[in-house]
Amino acid sequence: MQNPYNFVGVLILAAILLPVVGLGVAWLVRPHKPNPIKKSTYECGIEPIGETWVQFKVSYYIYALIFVVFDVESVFLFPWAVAYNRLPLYAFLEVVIFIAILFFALIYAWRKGALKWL
Amino acid sequence: MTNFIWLAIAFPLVGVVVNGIFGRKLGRAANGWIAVGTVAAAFVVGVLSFLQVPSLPEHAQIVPLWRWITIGDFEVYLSLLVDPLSMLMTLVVTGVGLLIHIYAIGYMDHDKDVARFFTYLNLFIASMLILVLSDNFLGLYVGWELVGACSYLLIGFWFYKDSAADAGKKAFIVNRVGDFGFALGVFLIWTTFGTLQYTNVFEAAGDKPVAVITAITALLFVGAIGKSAQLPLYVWLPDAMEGPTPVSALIHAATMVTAGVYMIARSNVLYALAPQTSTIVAVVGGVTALFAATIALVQFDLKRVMAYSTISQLGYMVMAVGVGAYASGIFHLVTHAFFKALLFMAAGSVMHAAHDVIDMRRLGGLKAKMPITYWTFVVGGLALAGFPLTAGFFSKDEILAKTFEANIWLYAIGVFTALLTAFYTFRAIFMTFHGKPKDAEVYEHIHENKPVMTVPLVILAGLSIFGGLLGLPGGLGLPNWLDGWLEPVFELKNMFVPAEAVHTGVGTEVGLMALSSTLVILGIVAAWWVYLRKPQIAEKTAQSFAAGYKLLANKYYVDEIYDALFVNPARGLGVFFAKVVDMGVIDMVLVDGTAKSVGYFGRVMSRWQTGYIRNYVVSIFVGAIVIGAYFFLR
Amino acid sequence: MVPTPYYLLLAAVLFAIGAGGVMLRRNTLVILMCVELMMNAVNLTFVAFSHELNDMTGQVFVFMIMTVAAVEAAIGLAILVELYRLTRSVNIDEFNSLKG
Amino acid sequence: MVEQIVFFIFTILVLGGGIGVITTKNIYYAALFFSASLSGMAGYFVLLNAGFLAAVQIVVYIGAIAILILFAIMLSRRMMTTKEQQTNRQTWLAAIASFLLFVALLGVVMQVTWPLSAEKHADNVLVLLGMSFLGSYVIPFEVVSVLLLVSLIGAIILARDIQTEEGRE
Amino acid sequence: MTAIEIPALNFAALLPLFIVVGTGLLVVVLDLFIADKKSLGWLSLFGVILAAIVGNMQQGGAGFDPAFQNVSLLDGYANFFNIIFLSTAALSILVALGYLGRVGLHRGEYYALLLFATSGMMAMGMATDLMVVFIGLETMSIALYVMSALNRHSRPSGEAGIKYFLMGSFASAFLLYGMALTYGATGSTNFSDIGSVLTAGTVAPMAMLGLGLLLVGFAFKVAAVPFQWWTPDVYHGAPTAVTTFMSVGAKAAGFATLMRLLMVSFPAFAVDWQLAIAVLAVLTMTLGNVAALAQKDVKRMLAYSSIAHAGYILVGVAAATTEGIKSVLFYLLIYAFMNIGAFAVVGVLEQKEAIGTKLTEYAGLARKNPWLAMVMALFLFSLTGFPPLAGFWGKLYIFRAAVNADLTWLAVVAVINSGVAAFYYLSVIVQMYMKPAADDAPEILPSTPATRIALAVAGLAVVLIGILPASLVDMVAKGVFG
Repeated sequence: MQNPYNFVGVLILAAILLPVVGLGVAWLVRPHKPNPIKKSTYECGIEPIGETWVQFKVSYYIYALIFVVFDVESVFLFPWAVAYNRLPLYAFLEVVIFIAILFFALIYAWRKGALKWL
Repeated sequence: MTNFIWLAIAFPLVGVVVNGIFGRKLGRAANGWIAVGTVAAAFVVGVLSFLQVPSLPEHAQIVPLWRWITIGDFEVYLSLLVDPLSMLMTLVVTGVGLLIHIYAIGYMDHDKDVARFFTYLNLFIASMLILVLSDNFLGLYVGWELVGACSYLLIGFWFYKDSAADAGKKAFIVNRVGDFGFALGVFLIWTTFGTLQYTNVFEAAGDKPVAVITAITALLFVGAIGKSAQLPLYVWLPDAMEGPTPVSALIHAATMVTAGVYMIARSNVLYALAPQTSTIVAVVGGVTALFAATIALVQFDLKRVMAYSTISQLGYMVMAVGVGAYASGIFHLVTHAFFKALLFMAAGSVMHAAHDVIDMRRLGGLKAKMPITYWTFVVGGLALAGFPLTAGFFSKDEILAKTFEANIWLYAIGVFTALLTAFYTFRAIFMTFHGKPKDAEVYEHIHENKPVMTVPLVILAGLSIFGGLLGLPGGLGLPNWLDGWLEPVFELKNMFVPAEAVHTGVGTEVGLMALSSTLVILGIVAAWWVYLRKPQIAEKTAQSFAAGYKLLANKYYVDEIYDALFVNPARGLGVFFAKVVDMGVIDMVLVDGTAKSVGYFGRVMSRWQTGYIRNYVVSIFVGAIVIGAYFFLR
Repeated sequence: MVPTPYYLLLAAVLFAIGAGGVMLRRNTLVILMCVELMMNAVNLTFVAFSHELNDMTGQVFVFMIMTVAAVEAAIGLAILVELYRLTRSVNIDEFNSLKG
Repeated sequence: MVEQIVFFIFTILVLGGGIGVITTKNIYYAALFFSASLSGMAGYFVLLNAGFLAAVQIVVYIGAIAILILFAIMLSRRMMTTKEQQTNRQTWLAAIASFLLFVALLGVVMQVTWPLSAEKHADNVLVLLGMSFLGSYVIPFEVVSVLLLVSLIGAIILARDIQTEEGRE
Repeated sequence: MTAIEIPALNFAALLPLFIVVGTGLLVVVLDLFIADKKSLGWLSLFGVILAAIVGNMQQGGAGFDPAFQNVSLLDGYANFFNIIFLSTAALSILVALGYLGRVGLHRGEYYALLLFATSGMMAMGMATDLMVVFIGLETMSIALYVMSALNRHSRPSGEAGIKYFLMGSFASAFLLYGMALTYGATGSTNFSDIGSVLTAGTVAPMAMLGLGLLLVGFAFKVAAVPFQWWTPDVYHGAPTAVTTFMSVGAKAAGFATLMRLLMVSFPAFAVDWQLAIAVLAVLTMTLGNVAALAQKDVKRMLAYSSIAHAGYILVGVAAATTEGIKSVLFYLLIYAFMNIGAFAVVGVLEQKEAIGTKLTEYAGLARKNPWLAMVMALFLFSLTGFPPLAGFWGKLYIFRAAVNADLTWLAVVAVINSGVAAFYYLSVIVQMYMKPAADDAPEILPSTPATRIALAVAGLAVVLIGILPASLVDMVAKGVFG
């Protein structure tokens, strides 16, 4: 039973149990008297205006895009790091080319102002 | 210089391009001189390579140009052949062509469409050179067709004149009939030999069955009949006189019509291996010579007389190559080119001076007014008739000598035709230049032409006299340069056919020459007697042999027979097809039908293109399933 | 030890669901998700075969497919955003002005 | 025995998620179902001895792509509320077609005699992965970087706001 | 675990690819700093030509060992395709230089995307492993999705992008599934290994289905029926400069990989896929030609005509002989010049958005701009297959390959189709030469020098190959079989 994934299983189990148990017990014990005022969305006490969903700025979306690209890049570097000692020297050169190309991507994104958050 | 021979073709083509595109802007004079310049350049190239030929290994060199078509094993190379025969022809074509171009500048100076004329003329020279210089039958065929097309364009040059347009059409159609046979011959060569190169075909000719060779040569001869206006496909040549005179001189005297003779001479190996075809060729040649000469007797249009005389002389050449005397055939071709071109141009200068009047009955007594034209015309006439020591005499006599050895009956026809030739030639001379001017109005404004027209006449007259030196009769121990020159081309056939060893003794040679010269002189005197001394004899003989005369006058009603046999039924059939089949069946059912149905399908298909992505996705999905299932269940 | 055909079967079902989804839904985003599902099904097939054949190429291929899936998602959504700005809708059926 | 149960759980996750994506009206829920299905898939990878792939699946697929789709959903928020008919008339056609595909794939899987090979499974998967990446499959490795660059440029050109773009030019 | 030995890497073989990618990177960086986009265009053109020269020089090298163990192979076949791709790229850049400015689309990134797409195609051409094929295909497709959606202000362009994207990803899912099944059946993703396993072993049904699905993926890329629905809409919607590049590049890359795959890895199933491709060919030709008849818009008509041409090329592929491959290579090069020329002319005539591409708007072009009309007529005649021009020889060699592989019925169908095709090509020429110019017709903007060079080069190529087909056939034969 010393399968390394047991720990992962236990961890997932704990992750699911904690919120479920917390909310579940609260949901069971609290009194249930709904009235319209209580039901309305709370916005610092003043009357909520417009849609609940606020206008979404595009730059957030672009930020997510860039995250995807560089996330995938990092994943690719993982096996290289692990197998570094077994690989001949020019493997290092290949990875340098890989990173260089994506460095261009970074410069492009940065110059085009995609990284500005606000 | 020989491997730049393709320049000879390229120069005229340059002329075609320059005159063709920039013609109008350049102005008439420039057009003329550009055309003359290009032909002159071609002539210079021809002469230079002509001089180099003897130094070539066995006198021949193939100049490859580029690889034209490769479809599987059918490889066609465009390459030119430089050898004695092709060089000789090049010189004739470019040399005579040059003189005619110069003459044409004068002749066409008041015509408004000169650019187009010189473009066609240059194109003709280029295509004739392609025909002559090509080293394979396909090149020959291409040249053959191009030359036919040029003759159509040039005959129908004054297309606004109905007669000219009809003549052009007639020439083209009759030529096409001949070309049909020629094309079949080329295909047959290709199927039997697997190649069209002259050298390969002639080397392999020996071991092919004689029947096939006979078939090939017969088919090729059909082409020659069409192109060189032999019986029965000669009808287009007389009508071709509708074209401007330089055209008649160049195409219908010196070059194009001789293509048939050149072709037979070039494929001498095949004809040597097919004796039956050769005899047919000789007989057709002889009969045509006689037939045309008889018609020429009664013609009143000076150019038509010359046309029939060309047919007759071509008959001689065909007879010569028929009996195996290729060298003498070519010799007569060369000399004929000189004096016939001269006669046509002289007739043309008469026409030019008399404002397009060419009917001999209205001309007369021009001797005083046009001395140069008159004397050059006489020299040409003497050469044509075969007066002793002129070029015509030596070449015609050599043919008669060779025919004498081969077939006595053909010799008889040949000699009698020589007599008729002398008669009608001098009939024409006496009626136009001697005697009293019959039409005062025409006569009074006749004047000698400008030097640009007369100088070529004088040059050609010189050639007509000294042309004979090319091939003095070998029998008398005199040097026959031409035989020697053409020997390498024709010696290949000796491998297959033992050269006829028999040589007429010196005595018979002299005897034959004496006989033919007496006949010629007799002919001239008879013509003088009938037309100058007692003009009324002509009318009397005409009445007495009324029937015979009418027959000849109407050219044996050949045109009428052809119309009845071929032309009208063909036109009728055409009308039928046009009306019933074409309108009814094809237009209604097939063409419109398919167009509508295909159009309908088109609209259906484009409606399927709905623009909704989900329809597209479903079709991809279904397609994938169908293909998957297909592969899966295999 | 779960035998491999189970995985292949499962992958086939998921692929079919994904394909069905692409044909079914009108919202482009959902279609995009379905395509990603199909890609996932293929990944599963590859890993199952790699596990079965005991050869690494399968897993390397899955790596590639994942990056391509990520890139496709990024580009697909970018084009969708551009169209959304023009047409204020992500409903696939509204994108049919090109036809005939 | 434990493996069968775990396999069963993951199957529920994957297929449930898949069907969920297709059927829910609300696309926000569709995104959630989608993530569930992806996590189930990660579980499978663990079972098939491709641990690193499971990690990559979670990090890249759920962590990046699902989030990206969520961002997109947030961007076109208007769709969230309207409940118009999400599916089109092709429901039946899609169902039949997907079933047919499933049958074809089923047929194939049935025919192959299993198992093909039963050697012991390697343990150092990650090292082998690294070596193959930089060894025989080095061209795909480099072309992937070009692919990522292209996608970044493309995404930025298309998605950038028109105002900012005019401002920058 | 099989130990993976690291191969001696042969970077020299990849030089052309490196040059193209390098130029792309350079253009990306420079675009950030300099405002004049045209110079970027000329820079990328220089890069493409340099790559072509280097590619040719290398190919001659004796003992040219395949690059990268057996993942990709730069042999004669790949090098000939490199020539096609690079010449397409060069001509497309020239057309773009003229066209983009007018449509307000002038961005440096366009040229970078074009170069990266070309590098994707070259990777596909060289690929002998399913993975390289997939990655190359995706790089090319992604770049093309972005390029077709590039015009942010025009809805058709956006729609073209989204349609091409969705259909593309859907079809590549099927392609992947096919690759997975083939990998499962044969245990390797390398073409030659697959081939050897299949010829040796019994016929595995999984490999058959794998081949089927692969065929689906490539049939989509090459726009064969029933997967060609996207082509008319996308070609019509996308900016003309992109359509020019896309219509030739993507198709040629698809054919390059399809043929290498079929001939190297699936000879064992030759009988099966030969019939399948023959059927696809017939469907594609017929639908392409027939649908084109009903078109009112020249650009859309050319899209359908490119589908029809894919059908003709499929005939060559169906022949499944080395002669078939040679004829397809020959045809693709000619098709590249003809098609780019035709689309370039459409580009010159196109005004803002959809004005200027309607058939009626071509009326009387011969009077307004005789040179343009003449060049367009030249391309259309060549597309129909009139004898003296290159198109005729291309079709001739393909039909001959089909007849020699005793698929005579296929050749007959193809000839009939060419007949039908003549109708809609000539209808354009009729509009140009015989119809009077409509007085309200849009005035033609002067074409820039770059487009004129492109038209001249394409026109010259079409005529020259027409007159001297033999020399090009030798080059192809030498190229493919070294």
